[in-house]
Amino acid sequence: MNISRRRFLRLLSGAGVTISAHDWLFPRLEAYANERLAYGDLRGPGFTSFSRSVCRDCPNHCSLAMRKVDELPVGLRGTPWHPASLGALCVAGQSQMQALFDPDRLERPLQRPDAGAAAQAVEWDEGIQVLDERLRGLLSSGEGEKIAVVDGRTPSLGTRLLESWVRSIPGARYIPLRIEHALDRLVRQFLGGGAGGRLRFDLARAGTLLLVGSEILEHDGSPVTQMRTHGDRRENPLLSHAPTLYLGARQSPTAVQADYWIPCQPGREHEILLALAEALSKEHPQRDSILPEYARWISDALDPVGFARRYSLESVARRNRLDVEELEAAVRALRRFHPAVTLPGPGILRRPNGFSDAFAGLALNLWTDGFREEGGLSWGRDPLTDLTQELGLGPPGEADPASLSNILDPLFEIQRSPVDVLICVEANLVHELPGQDQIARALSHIPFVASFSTHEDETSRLSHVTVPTLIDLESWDLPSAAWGSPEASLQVQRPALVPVVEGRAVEDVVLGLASAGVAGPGFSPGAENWKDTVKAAVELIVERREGDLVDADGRRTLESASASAAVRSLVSGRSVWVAPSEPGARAEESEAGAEAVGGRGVRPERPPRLTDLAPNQLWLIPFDTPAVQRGRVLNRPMMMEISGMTHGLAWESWVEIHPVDARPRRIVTGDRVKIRGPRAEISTRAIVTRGVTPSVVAAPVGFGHEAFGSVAAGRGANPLKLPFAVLDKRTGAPAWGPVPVFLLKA
Amino acid sequence: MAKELSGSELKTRRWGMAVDLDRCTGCGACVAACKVENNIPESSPEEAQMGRVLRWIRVARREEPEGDRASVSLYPALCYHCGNAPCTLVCPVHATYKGIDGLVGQIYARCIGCRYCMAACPYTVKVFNWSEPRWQPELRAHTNPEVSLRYRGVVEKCTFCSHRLQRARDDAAVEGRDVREEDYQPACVEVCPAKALTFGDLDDDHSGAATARRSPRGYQLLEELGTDPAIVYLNRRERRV
Amino acid sequence: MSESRRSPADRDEPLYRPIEHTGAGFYLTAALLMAVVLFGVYQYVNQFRLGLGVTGMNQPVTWGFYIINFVFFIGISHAGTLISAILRLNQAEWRRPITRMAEVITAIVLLIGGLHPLLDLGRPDRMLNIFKWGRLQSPLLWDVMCITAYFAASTVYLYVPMIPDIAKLRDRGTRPRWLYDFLSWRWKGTPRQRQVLNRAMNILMVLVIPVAVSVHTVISYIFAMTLTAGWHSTIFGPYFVVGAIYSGIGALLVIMIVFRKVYRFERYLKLVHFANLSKLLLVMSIIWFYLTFSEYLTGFFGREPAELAVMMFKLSGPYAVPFWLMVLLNFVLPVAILSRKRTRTIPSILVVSIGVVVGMWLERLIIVVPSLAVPYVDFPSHPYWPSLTEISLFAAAVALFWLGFMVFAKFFPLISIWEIEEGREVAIEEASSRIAGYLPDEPDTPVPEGTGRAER
Amino acid sequence: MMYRLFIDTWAFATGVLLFIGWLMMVAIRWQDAFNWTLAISLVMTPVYLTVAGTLTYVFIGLRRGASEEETRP
Repeated sequence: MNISRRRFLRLLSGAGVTISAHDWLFPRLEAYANERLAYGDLRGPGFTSFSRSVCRDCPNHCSLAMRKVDELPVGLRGTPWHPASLGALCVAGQSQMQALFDPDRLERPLQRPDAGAAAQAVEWDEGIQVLDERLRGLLSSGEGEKIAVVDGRTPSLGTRLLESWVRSIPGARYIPLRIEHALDRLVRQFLGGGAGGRLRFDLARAGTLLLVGSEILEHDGSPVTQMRTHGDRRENPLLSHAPTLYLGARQSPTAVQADYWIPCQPGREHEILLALAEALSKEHPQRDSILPEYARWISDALDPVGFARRYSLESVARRNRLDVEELEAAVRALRRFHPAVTLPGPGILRRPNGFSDAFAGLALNLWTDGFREEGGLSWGRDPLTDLTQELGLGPPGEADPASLSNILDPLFEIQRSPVDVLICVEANLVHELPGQDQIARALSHIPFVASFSTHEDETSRLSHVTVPTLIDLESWDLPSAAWGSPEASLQVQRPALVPVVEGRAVEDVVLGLASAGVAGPGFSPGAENWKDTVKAAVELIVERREGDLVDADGRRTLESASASAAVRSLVSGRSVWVAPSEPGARAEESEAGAEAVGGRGVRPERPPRLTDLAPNQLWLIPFDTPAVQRGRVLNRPMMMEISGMTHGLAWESWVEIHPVDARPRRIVTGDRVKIRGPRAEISTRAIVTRGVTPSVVAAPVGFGHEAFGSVAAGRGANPLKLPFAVLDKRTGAPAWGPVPVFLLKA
Repeated sequence: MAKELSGSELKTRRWGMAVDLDRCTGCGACVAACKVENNIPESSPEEAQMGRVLRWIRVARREEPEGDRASVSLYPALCYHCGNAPCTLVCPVHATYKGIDGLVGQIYARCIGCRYCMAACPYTVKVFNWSEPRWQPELRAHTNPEVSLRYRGVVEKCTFCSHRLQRARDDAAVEGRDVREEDYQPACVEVCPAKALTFGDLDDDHSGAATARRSPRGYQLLEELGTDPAIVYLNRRERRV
Repeated sequence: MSESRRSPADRDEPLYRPIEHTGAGFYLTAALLMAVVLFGVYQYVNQFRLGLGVTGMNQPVTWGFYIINFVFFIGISHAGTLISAILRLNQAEWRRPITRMAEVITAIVLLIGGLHPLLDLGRPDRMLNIFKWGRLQSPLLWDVMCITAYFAASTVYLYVPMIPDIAKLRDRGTRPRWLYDFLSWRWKGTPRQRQVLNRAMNILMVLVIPVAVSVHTVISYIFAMTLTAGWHSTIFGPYFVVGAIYSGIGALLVIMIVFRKVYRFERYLKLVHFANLSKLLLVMSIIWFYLTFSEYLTGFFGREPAELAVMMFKLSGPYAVPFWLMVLLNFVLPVAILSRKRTRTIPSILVVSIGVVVGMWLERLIIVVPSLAVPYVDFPSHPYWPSLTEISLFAAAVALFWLGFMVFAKFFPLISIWEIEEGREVAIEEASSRIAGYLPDEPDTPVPEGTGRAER
Repeated sequence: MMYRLFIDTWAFATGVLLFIGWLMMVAIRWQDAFNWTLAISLVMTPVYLTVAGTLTYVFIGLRRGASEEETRP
């Protein structure tokens, strides 16, 4: 056969096309085929997949695995790779799905002409525009100090971004609303430690463990880890006979687990602690040098002798209705089982004089060096510190504990606001701070309030613009705690599913504002949008993994030499104690009480005496429990059912009272009771139990939402209505305090 | 590759649990896990008022008064899968029965809702669907497909997550081996932060559950009734200083 | 005397009157009762749609009104057959005007009581599973068996002695003819037929008594077979049977007094009948108290914590009021009133017997609920209050009972006529001869060989 | 029509007996408390038989009695 040129060329070109196709087309076809056929076969009906994210309800930041069947999320589980949780997950973490699919979630920003008015939903850009204008105005006029941002979230790269954005604006205030910060700061002041670091108590190394207002098994730091270490401690043959003592007015689950519960009248913990310290210090070399420090600071019994008399076991036991044998037993235990350590927890700061208790608690540690030497006390350096710098977010600043009260106090006294713009980021001030109505009134005096929140909560109702935020399962972030811990692991929070609500992360809003020029000079984030920022951060960490994650020098051992110096530094400076006015006080009286917060009429710090109680009056002690989390998780039906479970309650709040107080009032478990405090009256169910000390009414904090979704709203009562709005100036802790109340059957 | 076995060829076991009261802090994580895993519907506040909250596992609180104080203990209470189960004796339609490996099963599709088993259970762990189950509208679609949804008028209770056991048995059968202990764990055990729950085969002397059962601290709830519960509690060590 | 001169037919005229003449009062009452029943039906349909959530039952208290009423009604049912059978067996002559009513009560109440477990079902639509998957091991199935048997036996036992009366109605030509025609089975009263009837009745009497006893024993077993504190007790069988007979007699007395008034049976139901029955009531009351006492004493003396908790819950706890009310109505009142001849008047008997019926209902309540409300383990207990559904269904059941009784009275005589006649004709001689048989023989008569069995 | 009751009686009795039989079969199939089933059914069966028997006896007896009455002169 003969081939014509034309035909030859055709063949040639055909061959060329085929060859080129072989390189370019076939791989794609193959890939497509794989995608379509092979992979398609693989994921038949019922195909189960897991996508991971991080729960940030508590600082433990357990990592979650969302189980999906046919791409449909069907539940959350812990991941066994997480160093702290090892596959476990607490109640709140498991209920996140319900928050995710809550029909009441905000989808678009809400705007109000003025606080308290009816809100109308606006477009995203509109909502942010309002914020933009406000801030821009203040920036242009150089009044940065009129901006304040309250951040209620657990620490993460996101909070750091927000922080550095705020700090970049000269004078603007960034206020983290977290009690752990206060405690860390206090401890740091006393025991030293790196800035932005976090102190960790390794229970597994403690001999005697004396818990003061510290619910380690519930919500101090990381419940999951603490529970584990506690359990292991019980198994540890060396420590299996070492006791755990719990000092407090209520037998919390932690106290239930403790071997010994020393019930004491609320606000008198420090007395008992000092008594123990006194008893222990008998043979201590530094006794004479240190005791005067206490004496001076406690501001009575100036001479060591008087101190010794006042804080002898006998007198303290008498004042607290305890057997002296009990205290002696405690002393014996502290002497015998070394190393002994005292844990002053956040709970102890929830009081106007909580500082003194915490201080006294720490004071005991002076005699417990062994614990430190064994590495039981360690200082976790927070890698975010360096990381944020490398990301161009600048160094983290030290939050001023008094700043929030500095803002609120003037509002209580003279209704003139020190700030023009208050931005609350997932911080429901009205619900979580004591003196609800006071706070609400205070907010109403601020010219412009903006709130970032998933639901329309009490604070958003009083804010001019409310911006929706994302649930942890939908958003990007880099939580700090987990990989700040010595047993480190890189953990990235990322969307576990397509966002249920089309929304924006807080950080994206911030970056948007920044890129629009609403930011200080120093602020230069790596990327335009939040997702890329997180990714950049992750890359950085992976680069410097060794340097960061195994922080050898991060741990600091503490020098007892610095102790007395620390005492001195603590003693100088003044904190606030407002004496609760007489019950049934009229409005103006309570105003007067509130004014005291501003600094006028301040009394020397002193725990409330039992004589402060009028006849048949009781101490109300609001307590914080992880199944309620100050109301932050109550928009999930599961939490509503589980929170009161051990008392056989669901969808309800309660108060715990002792039979001694219940009998004369003819109250039995399940009755409705009224609690009348100096400021307000609440009604809830009573649980008669011997798990509290006599003359105490213990109430969980967080119920009684007025907004925050249909599930949470109007269930139970909020005990924080009763106390005055007191924010401890030294610790910045909202002082729930023991409040004298009347209890009667409804 | 061993040859495939049929379900009946697998070694029969007696699955049981040990609850260490020294570790249990009553945090309720097990309750939450159970609710999610087994599609237990939500309750309305009104139902809660009447005491109709559906729970397969709950955290009970016991107080023994000691003068002014009480020694409080918190412990998870769930179906005890009794070796000699009173509920299975009285069921008129064979809806609750002793299933594979001594698990007490419940056939929702057959239960006529006479609630005799609830009355007969000395541990009050069975619950009844008083009305149509309810979920958040969106969450209804996100229930666990491995566990059937129950409807109004039937009794239900903890099954030790028998669907997990079923899967473990299938895998084992395919691979031609017996079910290993690590293959199968109920959701509550898996999630417990304090590791207070140990799950295993009570017949196998080396399993955690069996050893716990032998320990001097171990006791069974209402042992005197002779129901032989498969769950053993480890009493708290008395270590008063 | 004037009686004897009149012909037998019209002598018992008053007994036919309710069947042949129907007044407006009847329709009025029937309509009223019907309304109550219909409301109950409506409520049940509601429950069927929405589930048992419409009742007041809750987590520990999983059995409520329905089971209580079930036990209560079945208890009432012992009125009839058992009593009439016993009386017939030992030939108590005063039984004649009573037996029929008693048997009717049984038949009707059994029907109603038997329905209650179905009301209690969470899934009535799956009721047939009992037939498909039933397990005879379950005491519930024992109930099904016993109650069916008892119902069968007692209806037969009601029907067979009624045949002669039906025949009479047939002969009078009362409408509907076909019914009496069909049911009377060509009864002519020939000696052969009488003999057959008597023999059948004797067999049935002997059969019915053990069945009746078994029924309530088995119902008590529903509770006693569980391990629940307060239920798990051996005395429950006899305790329930006694209670059943007790409440049965109470109900019978109420019915008798009411219909005596309505249908003017004063000439048939005389004070002596009530006196005798109320003596029986008194005896039962004492036996009941004896059993209650021993039941509680054993529980109390043992100091078994769970038992004690339940008991305290009844004696001094939330159920103290019903408990002591029960003691008052079931023991104090009957003994106080019935033990004295002077107070044994018809009105007071009515009061007492109503009290007994109420008291026995309370007893069922006290047996069923507290044991559930106080479980072994510490479980948050919730108070049990019946909802409107449960209450209205109870009302409907009671109404249905009265309605049923009225309707029966419209078709068949409430007092067995032929037995009355038989009484008039043969009973006196028979009785006197029997009594003569009891007396010691004259010294001169030779000792009779064989057994001195009284002739019938 | 006359035999209606007669038939019903036996239908009822045999129905119950069949039911008991079926339950025994179920018990065997499920290997579930056969001994109980046997015991209970042994108690119940005669009861139904006696009831049905008596009723039959009555029906037949009465009819016989009636007819013999008619044959009499």
